[in-house]
Amino acid sequence: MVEALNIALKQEMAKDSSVIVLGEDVGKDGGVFRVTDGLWEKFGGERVIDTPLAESAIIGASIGLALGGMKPVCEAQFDGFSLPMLDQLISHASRIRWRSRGRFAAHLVLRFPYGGGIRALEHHSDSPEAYYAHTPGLKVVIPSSPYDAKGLLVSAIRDPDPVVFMEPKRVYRAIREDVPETEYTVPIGKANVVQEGSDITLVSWGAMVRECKEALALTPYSVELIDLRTISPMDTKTVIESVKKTGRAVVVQEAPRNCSVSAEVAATIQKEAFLSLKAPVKRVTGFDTVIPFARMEGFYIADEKRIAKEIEKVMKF
Amino acid sequence: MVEALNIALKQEMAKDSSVIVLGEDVGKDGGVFRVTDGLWEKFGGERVIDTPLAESAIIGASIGLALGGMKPVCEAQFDGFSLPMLDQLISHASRIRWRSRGRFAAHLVLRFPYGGGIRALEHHSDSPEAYYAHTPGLKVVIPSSPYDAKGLLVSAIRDPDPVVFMEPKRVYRAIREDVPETEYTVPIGKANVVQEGSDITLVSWGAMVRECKEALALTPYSVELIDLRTISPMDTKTVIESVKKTGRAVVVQEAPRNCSVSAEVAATIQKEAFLSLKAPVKRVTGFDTVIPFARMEGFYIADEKRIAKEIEKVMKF
Amino acid sequence: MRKTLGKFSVDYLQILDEHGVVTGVMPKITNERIREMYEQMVRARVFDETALKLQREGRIGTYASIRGQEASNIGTAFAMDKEDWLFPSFREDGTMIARGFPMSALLQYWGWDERGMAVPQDVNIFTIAVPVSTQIAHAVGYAWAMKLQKKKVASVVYFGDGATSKGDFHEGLNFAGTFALPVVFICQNNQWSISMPRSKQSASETLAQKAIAYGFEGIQVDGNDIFAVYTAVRDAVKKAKEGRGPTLIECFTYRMSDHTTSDDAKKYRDAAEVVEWEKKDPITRLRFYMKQKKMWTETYERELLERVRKEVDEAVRTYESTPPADIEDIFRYTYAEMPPALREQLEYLKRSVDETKNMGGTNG
Amino acid sequence: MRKTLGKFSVDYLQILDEHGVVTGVMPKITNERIREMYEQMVRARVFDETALKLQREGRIGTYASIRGQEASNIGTAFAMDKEDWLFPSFREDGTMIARGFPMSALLQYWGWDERGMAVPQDVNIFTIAVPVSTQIAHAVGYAWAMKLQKKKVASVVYFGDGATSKGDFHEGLNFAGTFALPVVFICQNNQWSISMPRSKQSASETLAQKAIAYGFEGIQVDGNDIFAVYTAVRDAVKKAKEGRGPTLIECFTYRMSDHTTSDDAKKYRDAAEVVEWEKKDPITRLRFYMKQKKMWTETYERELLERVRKEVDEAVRTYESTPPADIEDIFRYTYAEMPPALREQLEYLKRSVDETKNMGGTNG
Ligand SMILES: Cc1ncc(C[n+]2csc(CCOP(=O)(O)OP(=O)(O)O)c2C)c(N)n1
Ligand SMILES: Cc1ncc(C[n+]2csc(CCOP(=O)(O)OP(=O)(O)O)c2C)c(N)n1
Ligand SMILES: [Mg+2]
Ligand SMILES: [Mg+2]
Repeated sequence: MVEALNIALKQEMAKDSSVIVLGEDVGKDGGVFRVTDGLWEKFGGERVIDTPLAESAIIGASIGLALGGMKPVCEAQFDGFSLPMLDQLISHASRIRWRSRGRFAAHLVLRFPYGGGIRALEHHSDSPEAYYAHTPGLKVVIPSSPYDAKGLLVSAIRDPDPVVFMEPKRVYRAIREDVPETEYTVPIGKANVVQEGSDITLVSWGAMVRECKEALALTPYSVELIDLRTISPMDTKTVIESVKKTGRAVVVQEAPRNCSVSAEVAATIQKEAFLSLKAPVKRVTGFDTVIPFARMEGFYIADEKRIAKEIEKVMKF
Repeated sequence: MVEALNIALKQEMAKDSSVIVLGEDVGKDGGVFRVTDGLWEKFGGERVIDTPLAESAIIGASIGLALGGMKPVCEAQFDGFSLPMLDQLISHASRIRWRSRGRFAAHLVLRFPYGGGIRALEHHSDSPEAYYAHTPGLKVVIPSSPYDAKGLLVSAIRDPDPVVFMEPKRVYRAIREDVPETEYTVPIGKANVVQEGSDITLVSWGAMVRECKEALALTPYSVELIDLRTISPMDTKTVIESVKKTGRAVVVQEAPRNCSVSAEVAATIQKEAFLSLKAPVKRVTGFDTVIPFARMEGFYIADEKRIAKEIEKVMKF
Repeated sequence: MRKTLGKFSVDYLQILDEHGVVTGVMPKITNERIREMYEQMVRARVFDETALKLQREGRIGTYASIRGQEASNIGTAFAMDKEDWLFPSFREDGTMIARGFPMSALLQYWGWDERGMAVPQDVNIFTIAVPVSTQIAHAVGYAWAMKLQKKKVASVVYFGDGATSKGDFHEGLNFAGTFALPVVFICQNNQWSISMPRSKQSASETLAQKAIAYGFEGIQVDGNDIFAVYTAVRDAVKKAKEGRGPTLIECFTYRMSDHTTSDDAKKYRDAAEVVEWEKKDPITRLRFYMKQKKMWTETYERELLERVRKEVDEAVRTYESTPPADIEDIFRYTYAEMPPALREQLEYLKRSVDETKNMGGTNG
Repeated sequence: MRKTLGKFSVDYLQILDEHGVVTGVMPKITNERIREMYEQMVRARVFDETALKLQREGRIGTYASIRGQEASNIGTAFAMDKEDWLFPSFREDGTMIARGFPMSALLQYWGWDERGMAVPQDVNIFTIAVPVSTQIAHAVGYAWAMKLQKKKVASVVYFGDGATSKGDFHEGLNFAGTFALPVVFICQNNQWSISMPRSKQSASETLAQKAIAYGFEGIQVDGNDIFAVYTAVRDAVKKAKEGRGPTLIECFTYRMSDHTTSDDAKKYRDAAEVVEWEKKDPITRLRFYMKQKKMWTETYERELLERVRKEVDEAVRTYESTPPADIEDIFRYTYAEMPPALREQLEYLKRSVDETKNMGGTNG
């Protein structure tokens, strides 16, 4: 996935000279995960910019850069370090179009690696998508595969609205697949039916899609697996139609549960597919605690077995 | 409610010398809504502290103050200005007990006025409770009446965990009721059944409880009205038991809908009271936009009529 | 071994003292231009007085008065070139008006109607920033874009004394210094941040010296002296466009009114202090000067006031005759294109307004 | 009128140069104490080398080496009194060990086990802060509490050169200055913030001069000279406790290793630079001094190394023989008392682990 993202950036930068990349260590170093590797050499220090260590200013300046006609793709180094950006994101990036009645807009992308599973330090394993998804005016996009990563990042860079692009670092290198060299986009706002099925709908996004796929092998049921791809604004239609067909749903996420994206999915399903539901929508989520360090992390992040088990329970409800 | 909060602060400060108040303009000025009025005169500048204009440092220093044995009650001047505090709240206040395996704790309260309906400027009318509720380790408390405000604030000040105490500014002065002079507490973590009923459960919190109460007069049904009081960790038991009895539920909030507290309530109800549900849980919420200025705000915040109408629709489902 | 690594200093500039006496080097501006400056200051004051009156009458909402800060407001406007961009906080109505922002739109903004912030296309002003200090990064980013595009355009950003305490101030100025960006930072030090006096905001003797932390120049100017403000900002704008980096300008001025119309300064501020500053009024001062130079007569003043009042009254009429927005306006600008979920919410709201219309109550 | 409002300067302190020659005023410390300093520096180095080795062998996780920064790490530890509090960032293992933090617990922390951060009751150290600069406000708040309680206790807080760019740095130092709090701010300027050289972090000539913005003293010291570090911190701690406010100390030092074990400095850093700094090694330098003073012999060194290695090996054994945590440990410290919702989640997890035990796969 790292490579796919890298190619997307390279292609968009080559195509559109207003696209610039900025963040901590994105230049010579190529980013701590090497997503921006080679960009500095190719496009120079004016378009691939190492900034001082100040996340709030990175996003704040990106807003100004966007006003000035650039298309900044800025990076937070890790999930936990996107939090100092929340004020500028919520107070400004998400609202500038609204506040100026369409006169100004924050055409920018904030990308960052998120989630656990890489045996990282504290504040390096969080899944904060709900904070962003709760914020009107932001788009929140999370790819689950290299193919999607490339196509969605291109769409994000071209999107006139501020896009929070979260990269599941656990599958940065774990999932390998051939990605077309040629330019393509994957549309923002559309969920992906990964596998069709008739017994139960399984909804997920990001790295957990991998665990969901693995769970398919552990369950005898015909599962329809939906990868949300865009967390907000959500493609509820695809989800609802699926559940209307299957009558059952499990939502899988890595993030803590309380007021999370899975809550929105469950609340929406029960509202819109009520009469089709044969069992309550089940949420398989992280717990409402800090995600533990690597030694205990495996208990926190649901694995394919836990997912398969929950599918079974919902089927047997 | 302003007076009730003021008395709570005075009583707790008189009782426990480690309780201090800090924030912007909380001293001589008594706070922009006068919640801390008279405290500076009574307890002096060492315990009622005007700080420089820096929200992140207010909460960050409060963490340090708590470590040093104080019980800081700090203030953000408005909802929108609690956002610069998110990083310190999420990265530290909420996690310090967890990270230090119980050695350290952030015994502090962050209080701020929130919500619309006072014809305020931009960033002065937001309802950001979901950001806080999604954060494990924080407690989120919202009173709806002067009586509760006093009792809950006292509980919050005594609570060893970090409490985000959000004050519905719309009813700061709008709701008047006699509040006992004597000391009392209202427990954190317990919802309040405002009115019992048998047809439908109406769940809300904060200022919207007033609109819900008003809606009761507009509807012929027997409504059980629940005021959550504590948003997180939520008293789901009271809600679930009620819905098991009534079979129907409407959740009312002022905040935008996506990934909000109402989503959590709806998701929980459908899961835990599935077999009792006669209709989908309905959410009556703010929209996924910025809350508009006063001229249009009345369309954004649900009024008693909209609530009554939705109750009717759920009853007729 | 103990040695001195670096030495720094911070200067103060005044050109016109409070008696209207020239104490420094006058900028090279024509009398015509001085008269325009005076006129804009008067316009700002009349607008301000009108806004305060409208607020008292419930015709607009909470308003932040600029009284006493007209020189800081207007000096900057004149020091900027047409192509430069202004990033205001919420106490620069004067600057905005002088730079072409319609007064009626400003009233609309303060009058509970977000449509007032639809900045006209030919006006290089960014939306008013209410969250203190947050606009600084925007100005920095804009300047950065200009630098990258090799355009000779400067960003000029306003903020208060209280704003210097926020992290956004620090991060923004550090970015500007590091990348040598064409930004002019204007701190209107009006001595108060709501109830906090300047002395309690920071232990630094001046706010201008904070620039030392970022490796560029800071200067304090008499913020009630429009010539000093003009000179400092003009120099800074020139320097910015010549690629010589940012400047921090502390305009030492005074907030004559309450913080906003929701505030009551009597609660925390000594009335005597206000009386002292009254003597330093920026408009009176320029009038003294113009009188000496025979550029001011009672007739001129009368005609000017009359003209400006008419304009302002006209703006009030325009504001008050603006038809209300439609419901869709709440949803319209959240995204470039309205996503299905939002469209549904809009349709729901329309339905709901309809359904509840005849139930009596507060809405619709 | 243009006049100078204020003049400022920033000093540099060195006592022991890179050849071990005393170039300044030695602090008043016994030879015994100097030997303890040396010992702690050696301990820090041995711990560091061991940690790097463990990381390479997959026995601990990502680790941030302190090599080259031992003087800055240890000088401070000796300059603090028992009752003072240390607020570390993530590159002060030496300081923490010298102040009594168990090495085995540190290894546990870097070894994917949060129980390592359960700071022992009698150790006045706050948890390691990974989000850069965030610990500054905590130190400030702690110092504030001490001041309010009229206790003579100082906070000493560490951060890097990169950290000075963050808003938290600014807000924290400004609070400390405004309230004249007993805090010592120690910036370990190791010239790099991952791949960003100091020169690109800020246009300010020194980091010490940033204190001018807050109205208190900043000083740069040779951070590889333990006597300079000790002297500056000692003075600052004394000043703090005497109620004379905070100090910013920039320890001019160097990160000899990669940023962390996840980093590869070769990608962005010239090897020649590292070679240059090698000559300024803080341990070698003190050894030169001690040799001159006849405080150091080969035998002493050998015995010392042997002893320290044994201790570190013992710590590794303790760490590696620690039994795993139970599942409840994930939930236990989220709140003082586990709320019902969390208890349900715990019960669910226990059940789930049970139910899936025999399904094969990665968990349990
Ligand atoms: C981040 C933030 N915190 C708090 C407020 C509330 N508030 C509005 S203006 C103000 C004081 C600002 O003082 P200063 O920067 O000196 O500007 P002035 O109002 O004097 O022009 C405060 C605290 C705000 N708007 N934004
Ligand atoms: C807020 C935040 N942003 C980014 C990071 C990732 N990160 C870890 S250390 C570091 C560089 C820190 O440099 P410096 O302050 O000089 O300390 P040093 O590592 O050199 O000791 C960065 C960017 C972080 N930990 N916290
Ligand atoms: Mg001010
Ligand atoms: Mg460094």
